[in-house]
Amino acid sequence: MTETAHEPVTTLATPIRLDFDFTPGVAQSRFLKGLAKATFMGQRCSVCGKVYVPSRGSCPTDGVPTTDDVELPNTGVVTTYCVVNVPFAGQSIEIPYICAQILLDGANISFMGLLQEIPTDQIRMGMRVEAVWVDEAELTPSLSSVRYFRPTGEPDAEYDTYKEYL
Amino acid sequence: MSERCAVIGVGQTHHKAKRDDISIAGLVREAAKAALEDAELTWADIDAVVIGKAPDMFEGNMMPEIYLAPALGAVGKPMIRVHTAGSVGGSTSIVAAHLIRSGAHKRVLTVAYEKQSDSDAMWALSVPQPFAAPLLAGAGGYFAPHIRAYMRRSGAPDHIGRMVAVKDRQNAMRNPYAHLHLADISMEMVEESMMLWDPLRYLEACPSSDGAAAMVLAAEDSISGRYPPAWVHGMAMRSEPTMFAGRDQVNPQAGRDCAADVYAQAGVTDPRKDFDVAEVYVPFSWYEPMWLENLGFCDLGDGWKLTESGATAFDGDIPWNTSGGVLSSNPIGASGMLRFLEVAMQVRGQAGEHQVDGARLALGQAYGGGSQFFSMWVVGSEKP
Amino acid sequence: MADNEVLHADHRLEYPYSRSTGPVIGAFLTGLLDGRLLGVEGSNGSVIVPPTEYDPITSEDTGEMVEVGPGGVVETWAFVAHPRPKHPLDRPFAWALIKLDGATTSLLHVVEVDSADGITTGDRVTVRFRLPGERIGAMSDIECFVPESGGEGR
Amino acid sequence: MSPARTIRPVSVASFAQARNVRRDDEHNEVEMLMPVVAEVFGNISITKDDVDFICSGSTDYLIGGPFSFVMALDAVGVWPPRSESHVEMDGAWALYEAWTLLQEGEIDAALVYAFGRSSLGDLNEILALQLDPYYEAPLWPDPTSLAALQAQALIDAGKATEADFAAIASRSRKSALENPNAQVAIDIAPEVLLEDPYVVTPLRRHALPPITDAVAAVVLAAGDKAIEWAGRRGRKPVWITGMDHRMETHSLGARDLTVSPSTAKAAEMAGVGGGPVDVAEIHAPFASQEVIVAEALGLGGDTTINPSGGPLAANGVMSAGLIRIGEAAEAIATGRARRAVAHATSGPCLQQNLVCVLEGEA
Repeated sequence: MTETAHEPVTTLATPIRLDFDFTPGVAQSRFLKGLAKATFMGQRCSVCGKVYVPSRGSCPTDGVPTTDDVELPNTGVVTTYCVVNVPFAGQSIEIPYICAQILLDGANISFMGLLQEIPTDQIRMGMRVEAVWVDEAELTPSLSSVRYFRPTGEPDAEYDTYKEYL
Repeated sequence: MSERCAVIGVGQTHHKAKRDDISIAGLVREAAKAALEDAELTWADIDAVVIGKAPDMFEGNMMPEIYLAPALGAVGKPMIRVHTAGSVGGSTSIVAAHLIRSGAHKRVLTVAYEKQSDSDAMWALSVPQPFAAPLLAGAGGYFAPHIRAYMRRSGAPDHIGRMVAVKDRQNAMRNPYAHLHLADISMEMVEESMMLWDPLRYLEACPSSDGAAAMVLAAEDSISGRYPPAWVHGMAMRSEPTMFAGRDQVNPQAGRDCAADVYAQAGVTDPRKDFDVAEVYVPFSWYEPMWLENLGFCDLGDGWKLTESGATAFDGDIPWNTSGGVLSSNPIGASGMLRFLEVAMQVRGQAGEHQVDGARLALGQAYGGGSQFFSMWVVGSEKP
Repeated sequence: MADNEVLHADHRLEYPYSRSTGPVIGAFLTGLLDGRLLGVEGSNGSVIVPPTEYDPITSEDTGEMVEVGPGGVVETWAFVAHPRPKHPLDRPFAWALIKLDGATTSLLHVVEVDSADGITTGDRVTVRFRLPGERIGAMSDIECFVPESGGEGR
Repeated sequence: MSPARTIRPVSVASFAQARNVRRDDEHNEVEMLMPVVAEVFGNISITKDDVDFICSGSTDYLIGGPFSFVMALDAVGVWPPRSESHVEMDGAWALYEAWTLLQEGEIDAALVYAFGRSSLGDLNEILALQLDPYYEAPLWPDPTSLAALQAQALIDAGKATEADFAAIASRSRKSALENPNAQVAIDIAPEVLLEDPYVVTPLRRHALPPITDAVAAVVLAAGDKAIEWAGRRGRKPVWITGMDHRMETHSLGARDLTVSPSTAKAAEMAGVGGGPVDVAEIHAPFASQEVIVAEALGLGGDTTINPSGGPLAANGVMSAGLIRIGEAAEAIATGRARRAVAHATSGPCLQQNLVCVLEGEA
């Protein structure tokens, strides 16, 4: 009963497009607006004293609001890293490149950043780095304001000083 | 007040990069019907259904229990949908087991799946959101730095990851349901595969699969099936925050606590000796030595030595991932349940070519997110 | 930018999902290409439309495909005076559950009517397919249903 | 038939919710949840260390990104690591999961929370993704249209009229005047509401729920903790005496849309008929659906329905069901009821339903 002149249908395209108004909330807005001024704004937990950057508004271990703003310097340490060699959708950087966990000086948590101005085989855990910002006219409330991080040339940090933040 | 609970039926699909022969409902039914057959039951015998999967964006089908209820025999019954990221297949099994242990139901069908080829895993796991960092690393890029940290801490030599990649693919050759069947897998082949996220090579990473897993769980007075039951001796879930100051992502506290909890429930004091087999969520090869330490199979820093010694190989004293593991099949939402299901098969003696002789007590583990969600269970051939 | 101002941004979630249909849904969609409506034999002699691999109540495997329609009866309806952008028609219409001739269950689709007065439960409607060259093997191959009287309304 | 087994008494020890609003423009989910979690603990002077299990309910599609529950956990602060789980369902089902664990007798207290911001996207499009992805979702039927199909079936069956829908809407929003957390609270006569235009015939504007951003949390406690924690507020425990939930088929064309057999079955299993029901908190997002649920629950004229205003006064997707349980418990704890029923629903046209029976002590 199913004779047909057509090739049987085996796949169905169902495109889905939904539009949202996104807000990152109070605390992250503060961090993002800091980026637009080429600064890293963190927040300190009033219970444990740890500095979060970026902060999402709560201390993840204490579950209390973080309200104490802390401006952090542009410098920090590479705690660990990987070299990305795989092309994937949405990628805008030429491979291979270094994706590093960066612990800003004075922060208690690292975040992922792009590392440049160093060959991929010379990167080390513990390397001192600094943020390179985009031109002032291009600064926006987004991590895109950080062009990348680069080595400062200072001596590497001792493993013991950052081993808790890998 | 707690009832005993046992696995009395298991089923899974043939896992593939794209199951282009089947609908989403067809995929989950392939696993569920196999589990019912194994338990020698019909849809009508089931009291409740618990379903799990990872983000709904994989299939673009929101809260899919709503659509899938009639495909899984849930009409007129309770149905629950669990989502705990990559650990979800394990958590789903545990939620189902609680329905038995609490006395609420006698026979529960639990199913987990992912039809990730309907979209794209890389997209669905990290949908670009406003203000987020530009996509820097992709999936493996999140885990590779932690692998590097493990290597630094333990002093493990480079070839350990390759050994795991080979071992798990060799095990998969024994498992007809596995996605990858790489007959000629070798250390050289892994080493020659593309370096994706240094230090992680292509063949040290899991595939992206379509697939489903299902189990029938039953109370003590409702046992049936082709094989003896696998009794649940212990089960636990643990979560810790995704990012916090001082978080140890190589050896997460949540994993250690979760293991301690299930071991205490099951009376396990020396996991390497007490377990006959373990099926552990290893999506990247280096997670075997890392989880060996996290799960207490050896001292801190010695995980790689256990792998290197062959202890975790199929013929070793504590075989890990006899099914071929996540490295050989990875339908994300189902991957955790496949771990739990494999150990149930082992202690029921139904694992065929990948059966460990005389397996009596086994550990299944799943983890998810950025290693912050854990679920584990211990099953045995003897009543607890 | 004020210091206490919270940021907002447009966020678009978009993907061109491609679904494998399996044999039963595939047969129905192939039928649409041919301008035919198919159901499937379910439990207890029922005919399920649209067809699924399983009976919607008993969950048992379904059987042979059978042709149904092209006409049917409106079981219930809901009139939309102002269609939303993604709705199947860009002019007023009614959603309806339509029990096609030969079917046991009803199909969700739209009926072309220009006012709520133009549709009543129990009305007979018939399918209007898109032109053969416009069909793609999807639900949208059914442009809509129209009142069997010709759609002039009452 | 009464429940086939004896259940362990578990109390709703504390309940908190944010004020339900059309749009919280400012906060992310974590920031919305933190004060509510603090309040639900603070009500009974406990901390996160006093609960043995945490379970939450939410859906990624409201925010349009995967893993929204992951970050939400930061509102609790799960350190040291906690036994924790999540359902991609209304928080009422998260409460059910926690209640199941409490039944085993190995733990005594649990935190349940739910969150959802319906204001971020277009709920009419988002909820279409719950439908069959091959046959129905591609047509983008919106929830109001599907509810209107059900309402028309109800009218055709002679079970309700548009005037009944207006009366329900009028009563709900008038009751909401007594609820400081409600979103839509107003005293308008049904006759006036009947002049509203149709959104989708036969549903007029007043028969639709508002779009709501909401978060809510509940602490469940058993045994001595239930008694002690209630006592800290000078209250007696509110006990859950039965709970059950049931699913129906997804195929609207295979259902009789004028009845809710799943609600009736859940009500039977939860033991609703075992005594008089003073208050029923019903999660029927559309006014027409309340008619169906009230019948399925077997409620008589003595029951006060939705004294909180119900979902017609505030309908936080993913939290509205949990809030029904919380409101029902509060009605008992504050002496407005001795025995109450809470109901939660999910899916198009009341496809899945949960029923919870709560009782106070004399």
